[in-house]
Amino acid sequence: MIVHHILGVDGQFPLLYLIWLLPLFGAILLWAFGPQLKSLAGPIGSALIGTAFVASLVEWGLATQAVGTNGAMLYGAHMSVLTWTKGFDFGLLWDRLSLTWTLIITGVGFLIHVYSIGYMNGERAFARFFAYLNFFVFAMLTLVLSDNFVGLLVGWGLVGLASYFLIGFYFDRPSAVAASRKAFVINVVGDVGILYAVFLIVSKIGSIAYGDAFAAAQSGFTPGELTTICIALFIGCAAKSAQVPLHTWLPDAMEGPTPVSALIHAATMVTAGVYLIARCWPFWVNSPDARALVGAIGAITALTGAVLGIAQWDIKRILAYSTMSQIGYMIMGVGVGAFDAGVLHFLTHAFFKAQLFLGAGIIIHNLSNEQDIRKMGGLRKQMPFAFAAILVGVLAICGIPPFSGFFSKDAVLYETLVHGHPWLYAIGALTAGLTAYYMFRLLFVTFFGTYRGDVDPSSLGIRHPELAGVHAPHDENAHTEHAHAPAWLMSVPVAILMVPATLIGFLYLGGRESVWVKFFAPVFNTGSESAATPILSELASTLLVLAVVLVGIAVAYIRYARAGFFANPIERLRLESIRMPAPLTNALYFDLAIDYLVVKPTQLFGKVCARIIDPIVIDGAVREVSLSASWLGHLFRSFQTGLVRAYAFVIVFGVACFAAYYAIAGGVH
Amino acid sequence: MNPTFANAVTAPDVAALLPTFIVAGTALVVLFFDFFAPKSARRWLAIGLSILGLIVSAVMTAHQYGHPVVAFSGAYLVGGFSVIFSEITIVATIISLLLTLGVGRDDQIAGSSALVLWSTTGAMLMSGAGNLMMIFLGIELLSLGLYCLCGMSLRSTARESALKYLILSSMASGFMLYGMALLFGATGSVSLAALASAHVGALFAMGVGLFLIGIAFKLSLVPFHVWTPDVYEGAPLTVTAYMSIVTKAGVLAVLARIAYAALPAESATMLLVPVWAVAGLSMIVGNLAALAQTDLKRLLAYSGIAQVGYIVAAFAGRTDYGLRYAMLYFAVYLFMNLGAFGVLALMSRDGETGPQLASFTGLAYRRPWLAGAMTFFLLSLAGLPPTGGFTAKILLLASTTSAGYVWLALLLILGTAISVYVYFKIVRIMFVRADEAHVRDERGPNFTPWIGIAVCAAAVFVLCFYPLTPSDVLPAIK
Amino acid sequence: MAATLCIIVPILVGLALYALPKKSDRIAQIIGIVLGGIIVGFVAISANDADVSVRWLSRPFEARFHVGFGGISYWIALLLAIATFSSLIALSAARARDFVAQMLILEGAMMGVFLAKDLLLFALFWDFMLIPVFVMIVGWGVASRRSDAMNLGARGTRQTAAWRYLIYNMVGGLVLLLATAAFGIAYGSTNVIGATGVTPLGEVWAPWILAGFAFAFLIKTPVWPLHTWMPETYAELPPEVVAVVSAVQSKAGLYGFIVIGLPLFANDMHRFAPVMFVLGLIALVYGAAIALVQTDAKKIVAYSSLSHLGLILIGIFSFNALALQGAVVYIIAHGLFSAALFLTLGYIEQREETREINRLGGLGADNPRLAGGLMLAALAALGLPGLAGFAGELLIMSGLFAAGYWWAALIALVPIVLAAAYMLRLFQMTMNGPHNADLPRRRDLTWTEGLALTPLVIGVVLLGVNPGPVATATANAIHAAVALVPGAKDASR
Amino acid sequence: MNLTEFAVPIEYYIGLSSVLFFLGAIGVVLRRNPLIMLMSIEIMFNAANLALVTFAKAWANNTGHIFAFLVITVAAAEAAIGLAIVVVVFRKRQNVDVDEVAALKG
Amino acid sequence: MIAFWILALAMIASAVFIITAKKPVYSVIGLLANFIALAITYLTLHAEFIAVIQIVVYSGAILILFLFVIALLSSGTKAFDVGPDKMPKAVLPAAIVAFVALGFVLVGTLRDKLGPAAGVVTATSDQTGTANAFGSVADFGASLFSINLLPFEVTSFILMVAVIGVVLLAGDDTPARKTGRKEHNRESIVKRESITR
Repeated sequence: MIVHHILGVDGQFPLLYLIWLLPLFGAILLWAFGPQLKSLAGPIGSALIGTAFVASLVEWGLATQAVGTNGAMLYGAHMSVLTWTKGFDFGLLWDRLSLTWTLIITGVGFLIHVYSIGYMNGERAFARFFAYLNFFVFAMLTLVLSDNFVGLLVGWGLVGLASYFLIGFYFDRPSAVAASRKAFVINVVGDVGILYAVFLIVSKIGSIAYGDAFAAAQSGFTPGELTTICIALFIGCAAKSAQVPLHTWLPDAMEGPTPVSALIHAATMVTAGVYLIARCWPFWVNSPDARALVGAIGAITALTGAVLGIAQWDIKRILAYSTMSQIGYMIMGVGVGAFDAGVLHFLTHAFFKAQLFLGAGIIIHNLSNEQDIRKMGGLRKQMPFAFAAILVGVLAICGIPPFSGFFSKDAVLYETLVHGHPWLYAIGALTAGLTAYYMFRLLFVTFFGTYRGDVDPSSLGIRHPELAGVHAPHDENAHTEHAHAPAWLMSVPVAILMVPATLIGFLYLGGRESVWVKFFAPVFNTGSESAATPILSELASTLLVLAVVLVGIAVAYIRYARAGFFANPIERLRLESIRMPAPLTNALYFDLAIDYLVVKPTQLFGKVCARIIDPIVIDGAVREVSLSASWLGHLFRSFQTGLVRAYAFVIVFGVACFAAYYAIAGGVH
Repeated sequence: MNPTFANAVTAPDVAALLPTFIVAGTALVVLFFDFFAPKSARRWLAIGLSILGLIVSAVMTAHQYGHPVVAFSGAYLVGGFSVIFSEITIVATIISLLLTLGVGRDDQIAGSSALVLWSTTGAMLMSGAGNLMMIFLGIELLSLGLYCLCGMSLRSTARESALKYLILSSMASGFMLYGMALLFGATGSVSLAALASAHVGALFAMGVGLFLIGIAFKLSLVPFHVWTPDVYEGAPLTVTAYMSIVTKAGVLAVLARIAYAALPAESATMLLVPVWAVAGLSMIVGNLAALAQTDLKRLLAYSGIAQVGYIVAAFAGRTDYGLRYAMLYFAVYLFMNLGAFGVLALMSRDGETGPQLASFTGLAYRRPWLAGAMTFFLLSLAGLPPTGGFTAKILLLASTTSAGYVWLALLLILGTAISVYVYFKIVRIMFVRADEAHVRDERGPNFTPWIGIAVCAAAVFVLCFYPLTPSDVLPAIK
Repeated sequence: MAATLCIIVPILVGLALYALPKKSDRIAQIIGIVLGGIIVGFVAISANDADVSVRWLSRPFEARFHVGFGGISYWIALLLAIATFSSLIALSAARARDFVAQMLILEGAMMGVFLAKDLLLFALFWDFMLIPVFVMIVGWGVASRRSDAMNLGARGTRQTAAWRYLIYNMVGGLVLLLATAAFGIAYGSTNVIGATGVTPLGEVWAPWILAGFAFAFLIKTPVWPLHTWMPETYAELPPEVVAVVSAVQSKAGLYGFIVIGLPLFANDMHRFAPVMFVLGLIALVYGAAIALVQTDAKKIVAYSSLSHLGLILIGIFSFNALALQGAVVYIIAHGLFSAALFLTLGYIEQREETREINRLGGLGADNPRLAGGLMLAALAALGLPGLAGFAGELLIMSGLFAAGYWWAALIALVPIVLAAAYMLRLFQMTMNGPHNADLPRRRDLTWTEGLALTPLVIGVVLLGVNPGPVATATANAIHAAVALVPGAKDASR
Repeated sequence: MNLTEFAVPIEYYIGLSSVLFFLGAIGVVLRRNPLIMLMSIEIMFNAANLALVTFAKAWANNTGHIFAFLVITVAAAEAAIGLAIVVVVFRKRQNVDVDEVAALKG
Repeated sequence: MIAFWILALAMIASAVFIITAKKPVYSVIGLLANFIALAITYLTLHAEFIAVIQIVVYSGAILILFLFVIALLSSGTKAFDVGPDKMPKAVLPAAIVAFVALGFVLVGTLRDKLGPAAGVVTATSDQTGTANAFGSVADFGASLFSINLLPFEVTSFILMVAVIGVVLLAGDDTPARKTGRKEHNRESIVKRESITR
C-alpha cells in the first residue's frame, strides 16, 4: 500500500505533463531540427519555457482551486506514470515546494532563455545551445516534480548531464572539456550518495515513494539508519550544490556561456541540494546529528566560498564563489531545520544571482569575452545599465535592506540562532561581512576608476594572460555579428529580474507570521518546536549582521574606491595580484588534495591492474600454461627422432614399465 | 573321440565365416579379373569389384546382428558385438577404396586392392576372434598387408615408413606373442573362455601385460605410439586413411573382448589399469604433440593417437554404456577421420603425400566447400557441434563419469582442450585472408574423394542428432 | 515452432549464402538485413509461442530437442535479434557475402543457446556459437582489415585474440560438456531448463557439477580472473560482430546462472555465493580501474563490460528477487548499450583508422550524429539515470542492499563514479577538444549507419524509462527460483 | 603326462625363452643393420615358440604346437615381406643402416 | 639336465653372437646354430613335428632368404657400411632398460609354480592329445584339421598376402616403366588449373 497522505492527495492535473514535457519536446525539436531552424531556435526554445511558466501559474491556480483553500492546505497531486516493479512506482508531485521551484525554473529560465537569444546570437551551435537549455529545464523539472527518490535521482542525473553539456559547450576548448568532465564526475559522486540512500530506503520500506519513506521517517528507521540516509542524501546535495569539499567543480564550471552560469550554476541546479533537504525534511527533523553536520558544512561552505571569493579576479569566478557561499547559507538554513528560511534564500538568490550573472554577461559580451576585472574599470559610464544591474544584485547579496537578500539572509542567520547553533550564526555573520567586501570590491574595481582594457596584462599582474579568464572567442565569425543583436533582448530580462531581486524579500516581512512562512506551513509541518531562546533578539541579530556588512563595505571602499587606489590603480592591482596569499590563489588546495588523495591513487591502482596484474600476473600465468603446452609439444616432437632404434627403445621402455606393473600386480594375488 | 575333419566344419560355421571369406575371396576375384581387364578399365574394375564384394559382405554381416554364433569350436564368434566392428571395418574400407580410385599405378591397383581386402579380412577376423591364435593371425594378416601397402609407393618416405612399421610392429607382435605364450602357460588353453575362468597368478598377469603391450602398440597408445606419426606420414594417403580406421577397429574389438569378457571379473580392473593409464596419457601426449605439426597427415596421426585414447578410456569401468559409446565414437571417428582424409586427398597433388598446413591458407575463400567440409570434420574431431563428434564425446563423458573414472573424463576434457588448438589451427588458416599469390593451389588427381567426403559429412551430421547406439552389444566369448 | 525457426532458418540461410556467386555482396547483405528484420518481428510476436520438444537421446539419459520462448529467454532472444539486425545494417566488411553468412549462423547458434530448454542442447549451441566468431576474428579481425591499408605487421594480435577467445571459451565449453554429461547421468534427464519440480541432485555430485557449469559461465561472462581473453577479442573483432558478442554472447553465462544454476542447484549456488561475490566485486572494481587508464577505445569498453557484468553476477548471487530482476534488466540494458558503443567505436575506427584515444580528438565538431550516438551509449553505460544502465544498476543494488549485502552495494557504488570518469574520458578524448591534424576528416554517419544505431538507442531509452515489462515478465520465474535457495532474503513484500 | 616327467623343471625352459626373447629385443634396439634387426625379431618369435612348446608339454596340450606351427608360418611370411622391404629400401642406398632412413621424424 | 644346459648355453651364446656380429653373414651362421639348438630343445619337449618344421622352414627357407638378400645388397660397391651412429649414447641405457624389463618378466613369470601345478587343471575343449602320441605328426594333424581348422585356413591368406605383397613391393621399381596414367593425370591437372585461373 503506497501512502501519499503527507504529500498530497491523488488527483488529475494533466497540465503537469505539459509543464514537465514541453521542455523535453523543445530539446528534441531543437536538437533534431536545429540546423533547419537556424536563428528561430532561440525564440522557439524561449517560447516553450515561457509557456511552461504560464502553465505552471495556471496549474497553481487550478490546484489551489481543486484542493480548496480550507484549513487543510494540503494541496498536491500524485499521478502514476510508470511502474517498474513492485515498489518502484513513478509519479509526479505538485505541492508548494515543487511549485516554488517550478516557478523559478520556468520563470527565471524563461528570462535567461530570452537573454541568451541576444547573448548567443551568431554562435554556430545556436540551436544546440537552446536544445541543451531546454533539456536542462526538463531535467530540473523532473527533479522537482518527481514524487519519489528514483525520479528525483533521474532528474538529478539529467541536470548533471545538462550542466555537463553546457559547461562543455565550447567543446573544442580543452579547459571547458576538462571542467565539464570534472563537474559531471563530482556530480556522479553525489548521485551515488543518493543511490545509497535509496537502497537503504528501499530495503527498509520496499518503496521509493516519498510518501512511504516520510511516513516511516519517524519510526520506520533506526536513528543510525536515518542519519546514514541523511548523510548519503547530503553527499548528493554537497556535490550538486557545491558544498565543501565537493565544490571544486563550480568555479571551473564558469567555462560555460554566461547565461548557463546564471541559470544552472546560480539560480536553479546548484540549489537542488537545498530542494532535496527541504523535500526530505522529515528525515532531517528526526535526525539531530544530520542537522548538526549539514548545518556545519553549510556554514563552512559559506565561509570558504566567501574567503575564496576575495582572491578572484575573474568576474564569473567571483560570482561562482559567491554562489557557493550563498548556497552554503541555504544549506545551513535547511540543514539546521529552518526550511522555509533556506528556501526563501534560494528564492531571493535565484533572482539576484541571476541578475548578477546576466549583468556580468552584458559586460563580458560587450568587452569581447573579457572576464578579468583588472582589465575592466570605469565601466560605470560605458555601461550604465550593466552597472545598475550589478549594483542591485550586489546590494541584494550583501543584505542591504530592503533588497531581497536582506530578508532571506537575515532569516537564515536568525533561524540558526533559534535552532541553537550560535557558532553557525557567528560564521554566517562573518561571511556576510566578507561577502560585502568582495562584492563591493567587484563593483568598485569594475565600474569605478578608469578603463584598463588596453593595458598590458603583465603590468596588471596577470601572469598567464592566456589562462586568466577565458579569452578564446566563441567563434571567429561571431564578433562581427554581435553588433546586430538587438540590445533589448539582453537588457529586458535583466530589467525584469531587477524587480524581484529588489522586492521579493518582502514576502518574509513579518518573520514567523509572514506570507511566506504561512505558505509553507503545511509543507514543513515541523510542529511547534520552539527550542531554546536565542541569545539575541531578532532585531539585535539583524543589526549585528548589518554592522558586519557595513564594515565589509567600508573595507572594500577604503581599498578600492578611494583616491589612493585611483592614483595608480594599475600598480595597486599588480601588487595585489602578486601578493595574494598562495592558499587563496590555489583555492585552499582543495583541487590538489582531491587530485593527490583520490584521483592519483585511483589512476595508480588502474595502472597497476592494467600494466602488472592483467598482463603479467593473470595473463602471464595463462601464457605460461600455453607456452608449456607448446613446449611440451615440441619436446614430444624432438623425441620423434625418426630413428627406428630409438622407437624400439621407447617401446622397450614401455615394456619395462608394463612388466614392472604386472610383476608387482601378479604378486598381489 | 577325436573330432574328425568331417565334423570339424558345420554349416553354421561356414555361415558365420561367410561374410569374412567373401571379402577374402573378393580379393582373389579382383586379382583374377585383373588379368583379363582392358587397360582403361583395370582401375574401375578392381575398385568396383572390391566395393561390390564389401557391400555384399556388409549386408551379410548385418544379417548376423542379433544372432550370436560360436563357430569353429570357439575360434570365431559372430553376432552382436563383432558385427559392429566388422561393419565399421567394411565401411572404412569402402571409403578408403573410393579415395584410392584416382591414386596409384594402374598395374598395382588390383594387387593393392587385394591386399586391402585381405587386411580387412584380418580385421574382421580379429573382431570375431575367440582365441589367442585367431587374434594373432588376424593381427598378422592385417599387418602384413599394410606393410606392403605402405611400401608400395615409389617415394622413399613410403618405403621408410614400411620399414619402420615392419620392424616395430613385428617387435610388438613378438611381445604380444610372448604374452600369449605365457597366457597359454597359465591356463593351458588358448581360448579366451579359459582366460575368463583362469586363476590369476603371476604368470597370468605377466601374460596379460605383454599381450596388452601388443594391443597398445597397434592402437598406438603412448608410449607405444612412436611408429604412428612416421608411418602415417610416409604411407600413401589412402593407405594412411585406411590404416587409421581398420587396424584400430580390429584391435579395439579384441581389446573390448578381452576387457569385457576374457578376464576374471575380480581381477580385471587391476589387470587393465595400465591400459586406462596409457589411454589417458595418449589423450594428452597425442594432442600436445599434434600442436607442433605442420604436415596434415602427421597431425592427423597424432590426433588419432589422442582419439583412440578417448575411445579406450570409455572401456574403463567396463560398463555397457562404455562399450556402446566407444563404438559410437569410433563410428563417428571413422567418418570424421576419413572425411578429413578425403579433403587431404583433394588437396594432395600426387594423392599420396599429405598437404602442408600452409597450403590451406585462405582455402575458405578459394574453395569454400572444401574448406567448409574440412571445418566440419575438424569440428567433429574437436568434439564441437553440430557434429557427431559432439554427441559421441558427451556420451563418452557421460559413460566415463558414470563408470566412476572421473579422472579419465577430466583428462579427456584437458586433451580435447588442447586438441581444439590443434584443429582450429587448420580452421584458422583456412579462413585467414592470404596473399593468394603465395599459395599454390594444390589439387588432387580427381574428384572421387568428394563421394567419400559427402558420405562422411552426412554421416557425421546425422550421428549428431541421431546417435545410433546399438543395444545388446556386450562381447561374448562363448 | 517459432523458436525452432528462429534457430534453424538463420543457419540454413547463412549456409545457403555460400552458394551465391562470390561477388554478390550487396545481395547477401540485403538478404541478411531482411532476414534479420523478419526475425526481430518474429521474435517480438512469439512471446507466448508453444515449446517444441523432440526426442534426441533416451540413453544414458533423456535429452530432447526442446526449444521455446519463456520468461527471460524471450527478452534475450529479442535483444539478440535486434543486435544482429543492427549489426547487419551497419555491416561494411569486405567479402560481405561470407560475413553475412557467418553472422546469420552466429545468430542461429546464439538463438539456440537462449531458447534451448534442454541442457544438452544448450551445451551444443554453447559450443557451436564459438565457431562463427572464431572464423570472423580470423577472417575479418580489425588488424586484417587494416592490413589492407597500412599495417601488415599486426597479424600477431589478431591471432592471439582469436586463440584466446577460442581456447578460453572452449575450455569453458568442454567443462560445461562434462558437467552436462554428469548432470544427465546423475539426474537421468537433461530436459530441465525452465522445467518445474526438478528434484535437487544428491549432495555428492551437485557441487561438482555446478562448479563445472559455473566455470564455463564465468569464462563466458567473463569474470575476473578469467577475463583476459575478452579485451583483445573485443578489440580485434569487427565491430559488427563484437556488437553481438559483447551484447549477447557474453550474457550466456549470466543467463546460465539464472536459468540453470538457480533452479537446479539452489543449495550449491548458495554455497558458492561467497566466492562469486568476491570474484564479482573484484571484477567490478578491477575492470573499472583498468578502463580508467586504458587508451584503446574498444578496450575501455571491454573492461567496462568486465565491471558491469561483475555487478550482474553479484546481483544474481544475492538471491534477491529484486536484484535478479535487476540482473535481467541489466543484461538487456548492457546488451543494448554495449552494442551501440561498439558499433560507434567501429565507425570511428573505420574512419580514423585508429582506436587510440590519445590520437583521436575533436571528431564531434564535424560528426555530430556520431558524437550523439557515442554520447548516448556512453551515458547509458555510465549509468545515467533515465537510461537503461541505471535502471538495472538501481534494481540490482537495491536488491543487494535488501538482501543484507550493504557492503557489496557500497563497494559497487565506487565503479559507478569511475564509470562516469572513464566513459567521459573516452567520449571527450575522441569527440571533444581540438581536432587532431593527422586524422582524416571523414563524413558523418551515413543514414544506414545511423539506422543501425537507432533500434539500440531507442531500446536504451525505452528500457531506461520503463524496465517494467522486462522486470515483471521474469518476476514469477525468479520468485520461484529464489524460493528454492536456502536463506535467501526476499525484499519484495 | 605331468610335471614329474620333466627332467628339467619347466621354469628353466621359460627362463631360457625369456632370456632369448630379450636378447632378441636388445638386438632390435641396438643394431643398425636391418637384416640383423629382422634376425633379432626371428629370435623373439622363436623364444615365444619355445615357451609355447614348453607349456604344451606341461599341459599335455598340443594346441601349443599348433600355435608354434602357425607362428613359424607367419614368421616366414613376415621375413619374406621384411626382406623385400629391406631390399627396396636399401637397394639404392650407399649404406645399409637404418639410422640413415630417418627422413620421417618430428 | 645336462643336455638342457648345453642347449641353453648354445642358444644364448648364438643369440648373443647374432646381435653382436659385425657382418650379417656371421649373424646368419649364429642364427643357424640357434635354430638347430632350438630344434633339439623341441625334441626334448616331445615336439617332434615342430622340431622338424623348425629345421625345414627356418633353417631351410628363411635363412636362405636372408642369405639371398645379403648377397643382393652386398653386390654394390660398398657392402654393409654403416653411417655415423646417431644415438651412440643409447646403447647402455637401452641394454639396461631391456634387462630391467627382462628381470621383471622373469620375476613375474617365475615367481609361482608354472603350468598345471599353478592351478587346477581343467579339461579344456582343445586338449585332445594323448600321452603316447603327444607331439607326433598324427596328433598334430588331427588337432590342426579339426578344432584348429580356421587358424590354419587363415595362414593360407597370410602366405598369399606375403606372395602378392612381395611381388607388388619388389615388382616394378623404375619410374620409367610407370604407366602413362600419372603423366596424363598431371597434364589434366595443369589444364584444369589453367582453366580455373
